[in-house]
Amino acid sequence: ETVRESHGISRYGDLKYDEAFRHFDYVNPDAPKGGEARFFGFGGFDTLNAYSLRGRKAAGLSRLYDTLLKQSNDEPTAAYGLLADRVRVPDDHSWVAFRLRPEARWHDGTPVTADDVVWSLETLRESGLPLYATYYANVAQAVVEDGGWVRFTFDGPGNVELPLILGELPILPRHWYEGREFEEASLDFPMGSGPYRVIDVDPGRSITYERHEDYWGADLPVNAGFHNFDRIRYDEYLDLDIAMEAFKANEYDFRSENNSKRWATSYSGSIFDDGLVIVEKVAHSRPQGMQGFVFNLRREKFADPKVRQALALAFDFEWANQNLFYGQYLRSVSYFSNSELAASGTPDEAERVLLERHGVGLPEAVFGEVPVPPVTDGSGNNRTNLRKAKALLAEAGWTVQDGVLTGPAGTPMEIEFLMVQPAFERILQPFRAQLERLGARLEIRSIDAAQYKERLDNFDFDMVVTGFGQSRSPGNEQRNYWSSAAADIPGSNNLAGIRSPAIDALIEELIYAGTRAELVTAARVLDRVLRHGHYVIPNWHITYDRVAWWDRFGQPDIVSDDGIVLDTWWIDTGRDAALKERIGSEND
Amino acid sequence: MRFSSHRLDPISRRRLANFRANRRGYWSFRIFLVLFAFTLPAEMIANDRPLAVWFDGALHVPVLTVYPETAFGGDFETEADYRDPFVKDLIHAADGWIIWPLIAYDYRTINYDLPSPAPSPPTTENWLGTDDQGRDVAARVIYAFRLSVIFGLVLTLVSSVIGIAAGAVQGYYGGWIDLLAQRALEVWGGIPVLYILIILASVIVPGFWTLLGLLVLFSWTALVGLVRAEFLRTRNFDYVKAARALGVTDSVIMVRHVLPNAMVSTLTFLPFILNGSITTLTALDFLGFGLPPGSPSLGELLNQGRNNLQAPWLGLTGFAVVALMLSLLTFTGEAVRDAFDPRKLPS
Amino acid sequence: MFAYIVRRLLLIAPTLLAIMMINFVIVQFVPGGPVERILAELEGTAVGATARVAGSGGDVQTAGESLYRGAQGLPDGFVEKLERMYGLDKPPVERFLLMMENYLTFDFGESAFRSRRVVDLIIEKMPVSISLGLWTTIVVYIVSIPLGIAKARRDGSAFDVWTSGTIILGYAIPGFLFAILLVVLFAGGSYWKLFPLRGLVSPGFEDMSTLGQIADYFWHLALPLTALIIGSFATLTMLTKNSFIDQIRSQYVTTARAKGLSEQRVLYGHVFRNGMLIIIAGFPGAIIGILFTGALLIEIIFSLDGLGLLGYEAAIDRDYPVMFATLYIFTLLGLVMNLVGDLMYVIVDPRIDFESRDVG
Amino acid sequence: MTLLDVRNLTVSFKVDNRTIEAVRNVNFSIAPSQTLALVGESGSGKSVTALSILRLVAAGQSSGEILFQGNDLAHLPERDLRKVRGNRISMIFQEPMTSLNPLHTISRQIAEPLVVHQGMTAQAAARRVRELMDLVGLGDLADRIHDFPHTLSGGQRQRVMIAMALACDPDLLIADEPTTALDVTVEARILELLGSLQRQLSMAVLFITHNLSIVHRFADQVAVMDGGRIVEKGTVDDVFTRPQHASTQHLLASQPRGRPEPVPHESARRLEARSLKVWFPVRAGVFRRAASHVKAVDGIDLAVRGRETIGIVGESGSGKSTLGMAILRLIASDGDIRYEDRGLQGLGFRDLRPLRRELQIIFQDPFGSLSPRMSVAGIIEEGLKVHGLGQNPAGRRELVAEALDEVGLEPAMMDRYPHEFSGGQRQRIAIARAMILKPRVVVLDEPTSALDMSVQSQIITLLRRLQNNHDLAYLFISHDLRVVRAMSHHVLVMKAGRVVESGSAHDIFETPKSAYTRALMAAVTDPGGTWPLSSGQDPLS
Ligand SMILES: Nc1ncnc2c1ncn2[C@@H]1O[C@H](COP(=O)(O)OP(=O)(O)OP(=O)(O)O)[C@@H](O)[C@H]1O
Ligand SMILES: Nc1ncnc2c1ncn2[C@@H]1O[C@H](COP(=O)(O)OP(=O)(O)OP(=O)(O)O)[C@@H](O)[C@H]1O
Ligand SMILES: [Mg+2]
Ligand SMILES: [Mg+2]
Repeated sequence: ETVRESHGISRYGDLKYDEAFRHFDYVNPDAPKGGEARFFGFGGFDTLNAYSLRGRKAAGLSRLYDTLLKQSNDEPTAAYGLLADRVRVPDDHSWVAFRLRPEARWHDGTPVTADDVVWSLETLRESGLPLYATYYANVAQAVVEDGGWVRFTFDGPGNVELPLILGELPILPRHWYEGREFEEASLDFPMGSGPYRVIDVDPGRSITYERHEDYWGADLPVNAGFHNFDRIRYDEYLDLDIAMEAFKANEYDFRSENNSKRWATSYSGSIFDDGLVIVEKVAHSRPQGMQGFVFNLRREKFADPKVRQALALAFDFEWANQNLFYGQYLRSVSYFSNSELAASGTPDEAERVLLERHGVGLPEAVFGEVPVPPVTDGSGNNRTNLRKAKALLAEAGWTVQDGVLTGPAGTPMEIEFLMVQPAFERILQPFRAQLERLGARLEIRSIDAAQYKERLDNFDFDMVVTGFGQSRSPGNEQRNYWSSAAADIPGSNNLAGIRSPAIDALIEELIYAGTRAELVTAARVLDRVLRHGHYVIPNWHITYDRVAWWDRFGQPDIVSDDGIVLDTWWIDTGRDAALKERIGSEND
Repeated sequence: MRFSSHRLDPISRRRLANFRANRRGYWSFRIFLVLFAFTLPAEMIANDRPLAVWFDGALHVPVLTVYPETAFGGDFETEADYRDPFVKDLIHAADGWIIWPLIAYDYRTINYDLPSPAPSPPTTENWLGTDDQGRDVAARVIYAFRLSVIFGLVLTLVSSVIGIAAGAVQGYYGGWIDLLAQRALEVWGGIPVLYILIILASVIVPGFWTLLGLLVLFSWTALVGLVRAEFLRTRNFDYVKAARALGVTDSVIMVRHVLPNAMVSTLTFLPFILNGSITTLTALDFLGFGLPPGSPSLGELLNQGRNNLQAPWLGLTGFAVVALMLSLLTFTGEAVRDAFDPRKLPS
Repeated sequence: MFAYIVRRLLLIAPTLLAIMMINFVIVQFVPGGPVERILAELEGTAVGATARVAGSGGDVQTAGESLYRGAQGLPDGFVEKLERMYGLDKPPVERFLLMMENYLTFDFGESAFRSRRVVDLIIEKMPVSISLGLWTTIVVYIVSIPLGIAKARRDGSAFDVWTSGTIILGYAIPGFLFAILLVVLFAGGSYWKLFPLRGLVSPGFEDMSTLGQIADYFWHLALPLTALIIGSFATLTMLTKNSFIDQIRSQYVTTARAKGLSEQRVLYGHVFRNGMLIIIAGFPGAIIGILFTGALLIEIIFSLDGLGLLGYEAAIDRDYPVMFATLYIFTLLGLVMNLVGDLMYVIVDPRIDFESRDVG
Repeated sequence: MTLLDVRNLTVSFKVDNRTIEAVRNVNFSIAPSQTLALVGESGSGKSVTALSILRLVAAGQSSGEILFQGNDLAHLPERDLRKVRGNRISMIFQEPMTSLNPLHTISRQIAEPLVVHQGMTAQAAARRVRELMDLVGLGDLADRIHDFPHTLSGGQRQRVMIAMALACDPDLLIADEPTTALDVTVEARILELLGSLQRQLSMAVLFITHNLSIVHRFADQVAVMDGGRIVEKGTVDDVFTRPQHASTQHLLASQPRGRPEPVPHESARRLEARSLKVWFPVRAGVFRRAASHVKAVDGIDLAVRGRETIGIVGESGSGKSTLGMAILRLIASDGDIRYEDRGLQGLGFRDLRPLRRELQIIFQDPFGSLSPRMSVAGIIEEGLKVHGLGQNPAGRRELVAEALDEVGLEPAMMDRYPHEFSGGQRQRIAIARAMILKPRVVVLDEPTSALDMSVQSQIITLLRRLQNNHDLAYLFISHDLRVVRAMSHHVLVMKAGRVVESGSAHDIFETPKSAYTRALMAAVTDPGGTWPLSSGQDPLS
């Protein structure tokens, strides 16, 4: 067995930064330290225990803890040593070992030990948030070895992702938890080894962190240019509109907008015009996955892909974008939007190979152009598409009888759209109106979260809107999204109820892809096949972050692929002073 | 409106005169009636179906009858969308004409041709602007007024009648009836309405009548306490004793002798209860257990106003309608109170 | 009367039990429970309890990374673990008996989601709720009753008309909209920044002088109270007015006038008590109502963490321990208040009793 | 020197688009120490005149001047007027039952003027309250001064009113029928008290009454009102001996006359009570437990036959009203009550209801017994409806009109509310309401106390006629012994809830046995000019 040892790992073996790197490209290594940054949190909190099931967690707690590795934000899926200085991975990926830096210290000055690492894993798996149990389910054993090494043995070879995920394991101080209930929500100031400490908490209202003066890792290359604020405060708001007002009132410094209407209408006024607040769209290349209206194929009426395609024609995205979203969104065409994993045009050679291998039972069309969602002129006059829809429906045996779209079996097309976010009502209403012209009835049902969850778990719905998130390197979760097996597991994410041997096979291809290129091909083919299935009516996504901040920050010249990394910003004393002066003069 | 007063008995005539003498209340009542009468046939006033269409030598009445688009030579067998330029063209091409209602939108018609993203401000097309779904606010207000008023009136009347009856019986008889009924009421009041709603919503789609029924079940208790208190007090009065001495039945004593005293507080509350029922509808909307999404309700309009502060016409319209309705009802209530006040003299 | 009070006190227990039982039974039928709720949260599909009232949320749902991570499903046995945690593995009857047993000794257990003792949670939220409830009640009563009386005296005058108009307009203003407007106008960054945006007191409250603390407290309360109060005058004022009009021309008022009493003394000394009965009838309910439910939206807007929010979230999030405990406490309180209210009747009007009238 | 000078006083009311001139152009004046009696038929405007002096008429329009010690009260600012009210001029209202604040204790009500006008401390006021109560003969209520008015008898309430009015030693006392609810002994005592106050403090009195013997004995001047006008004015002697105006003559001529017709032998026992008891608990303490009892009716036996009238007399507070109510089961009582051999005790409301038509009562407090929000027509008609009399609304209205006419009220008044009548008119409405049902037993609690002589005779004639025609049995409660004499066959004398003496009217009046009865009678037969007319016309002789 060959074992590779290095200062970092990536999923595909190649690292952008070599061993001697001094800092990440997207930081300013000379960033001045100091000042206070204020952010907002939503909904209040009642625990500082970031890892227990109970309680609402305060914002920013991850700053308290170091992980074994630190993610790099400008390459797909790579991480470099933080608590660990060396990583060893065998070729078959059947285990991973980390060597802890001897200088690593908890805030109380005691060293971070391998024992802490093992304890953290066990504890998190047992009593932490359930996601840790899932993440680390395949770790069979964790042992402390000589020389500060910790070795995690997996339950089988070939799991390329797992070493990276272990690198994300937060390391917790075992001695601190002695005599403390790990599962309890608690407002005790927790201890970690990270760059910040909690210094003040007003339960539910605000939390303040202070940069740890003696942070052991301050000079590490991975930390260079990071953690520049002396203090970071989060104020909690219970209302999003009020939070916006608070931002305008200079109650906090930075916000990132996720509502198109607010982005278009609220960011105006003198503070914006005079440049006191900087408003910017920052492009990023985070994969956006797929958000869409999902058909539940378990319902007879949606069994025919033609029907699904026809109904999708009734959704007029262009109109909605113009009139409801202020033109801010892009139509999602792919299940891997905003990434190289998205398929386009006709399959290339490699894709064709894969398709041929697994394409049995699929329509001939998958070898042709990949479908893109219909386009309209945005006038709201969707007749062309509706005509197409009508024709498609007729092909599938659905015709209008007494004004009602009726299927071959004589059943009317009545769709119940379950909705839990009220924000979607305005998007669904026009869709309903368009469907009506085809004779289909869409009934929008708005229910509460617990009930929604229960009905989703039992797949008891016609249509819902949901998002299928994707990372740069998709993997195991695809089974949960699209596999036939998942279609039968209550609570799985295969909401559409996709049951396709071809898709099942492509998922395996994807998970076991050996190289990045293989992965990309597999993903593209999967994308192709999924899109040909018309399982969802694709929604939209956005490829930039809508951000605004009070003009007191300095930021690195390069924005990472993931967009803004706030921990690399710093207070620019010159700007800060100027800002204060201008605010002062503005108030007179 | 003229009330024919000569057939009334003198005391009713006197009450009517008192009612009219409160000019504010009298006018409020008339205006309210006019508004209500105006919104009752909302379909005739605000609708996306024309009142009449002349096509191919025949008169079509889309407000009343459903014509498929194919009837005008279009594509779809479903009802024609007369606002669609394509359909309009078809009709005009056949030398036809269209007569629209006052407002060419109904409460769920979306104006696809918005000057700016929804909610868009008032224009000559959308007099009160559109809401955040591109629907005409004026049309929605008309429908919402009708819906809210009918909902409110029915709820108020039914629950007041039940509430007053319950309060009256308890207060008048006292003793174990009162003791046990009060406890039953406390238990009833402890039922988690929200959960009942959730359960209900999981079984059926709550609509106008189900919500109305459900709210009646739980809102009638509002007046019980008040009425009971008044009855507890008034039952001791000499004239009640006198009525008993006459052999008047309990129910008549309650209605004719005691109730008028309790009426003051009841009448005061009615407009507020009515408005409260509208607020309740809003609250249900908040929770997502209100009327089906898309229904026109004043609560929904207010909620939109709150979510779209940048579009003040939403909140303002909602507020104006509620304020108007409430003022009219309160002033009417005062006039009714005057009418039944024996010491009030028509001046 | 003594017998009556005893009877009432004895009936409190079965009433309370019945309420708890009904609630418990109903809860069994509610779709979705704490387990579903917490699962939804873990998987990122949850929408906060206040989503519908707390301003427009995002219109893109894919949050990327975190959702992706959650998408791998849950570990085996996790749901069972949750059920054990919430005691849902036991049969309902046993659960109910256990709960009631604990409640009898005022042991209310812990919140399902917060691992805090319910009592602590309630106590923690009390300052906000009491602040809002108390001051609103005080202001409303202080203003509405004299105003109502003044209106009764000058029934039909210009004063009567414009005050009616004003309070009704106030009532018609939806509190939540008004609250936001207040924030935008007087606390936000767009117009005047005169008041704080959120919370009950400033940071560093402990270090202020007493006077400073009081000022700071009311400075924070100014906006939420305004929003709460604006709509609250109407009912009480109109009720006072109408009750007074009803009394003001009684014979005994003429007697009082003939004694040479000042108008104030006639109104407050003589008419007041006769007209007050109804107002007292609404009193206990008002207190409980304001304490418990009145202020959800205001609490959210001003980021005041009070009982309104607690109760609402408990209901929506199916936090049954909190729900039942608050129900128990407030029902108990309510039942006692009802009794107090009834006794007040007798104190106000000694002619009142609760006996049955079995004579002819 | 005049104390009060009323000039051109006119008061009108608007009812149903018509204007009623209750007082027209009235002029009179009173000097200090003087007593002016205002007499006149019921409804002639006496009370309205009295109320107008202190501007207490709420609903009416008034004009004219009211000069009091040189100030025009009609135009005085409220603030100054207040200093006059209850202090310089105080008032005893006609209807004591409804004039007290039901929710204030009697001590508080009496003390109030003292506190307001004389700034007395609580203790001083309390002392004075006891003093005043003693003065008006309420000494035995000393331990009940914290009671509320509804626990007092009619006469007791009236005396509370009087005590209240006298509290500040006013310069002018307006007394509107101040003794209607008082027995003769107490009445004499009150008049004596007023007389002595007049002498000591030179208090003037405007005395409104229909009791001409009081006028004769007590007043200096008399003014006779009719239809809102003062038709005759002068010294008592002048007016009484040489009445000029027809209505004065009519007033003076009217006396209850005659004796009841004897009860036929075959007449059966109609209503009977045996050892009837009503004890009111006196509540005390936080839990308001019954600490002791007021034995209002304490074991009374009584029986009345058809066509028989039993007069019930006794001092104020002796339990007469309570007895009347209890016997009709309007308040709970112990003991046996039989109506034509049916036991009434224990009958449920349903079984009692058909009997109600036959068992009627006229309450001592007519105002309180009329529903304020019903028209008079509605009130009188109600019994008809309940018992299915009168075929249709029109027919019933006819019957109501007839009944009103019989008690001397214009049928046109039937669409008014009760508060728009004079005291005497309301009393007659109450009579009409009871009598319209043609009952078989009627309890009449002071049915004529507010009526002037002429109306009184009219009512008595009516009652007698109805009794004979319809075979009625009456329980007649009254302080007015002449009326009792004129009506009753049998008399029951009550004291402190017990019967002290009972017997035929003749025996009781002619040869009273107990000292108590004699004392009651003595006041009547006092030769000191109780009767205005020559002894030859004394109905008692
Ligand atoms: N509800 C009550 N509670 C307590 N005591 C009462 C109550 N009603 C009457 N009394 C008392 O009972 C006694 C008898 O009262 P009642 O009214 O029968 O007297 P009355 O003979 O009618 O006197 P009057 O001639 O003054 O009307 C009085 O002392 C009175 O104070
Ligand atoms: N509020 C009112 N509205 C209308 N009419 C009234 C009102 N008050 C009194 N009246 C009428 O005014 C007239 C005079 O009433 P007033 O009370 O002065 O009579 P009175 O002389 O005191 O009679 P009594 O001896 O019966 O008390 C009566 O005819 C009565 O009906
Ligand atoms: Mg009079
Ligand atoms: Mg009496």
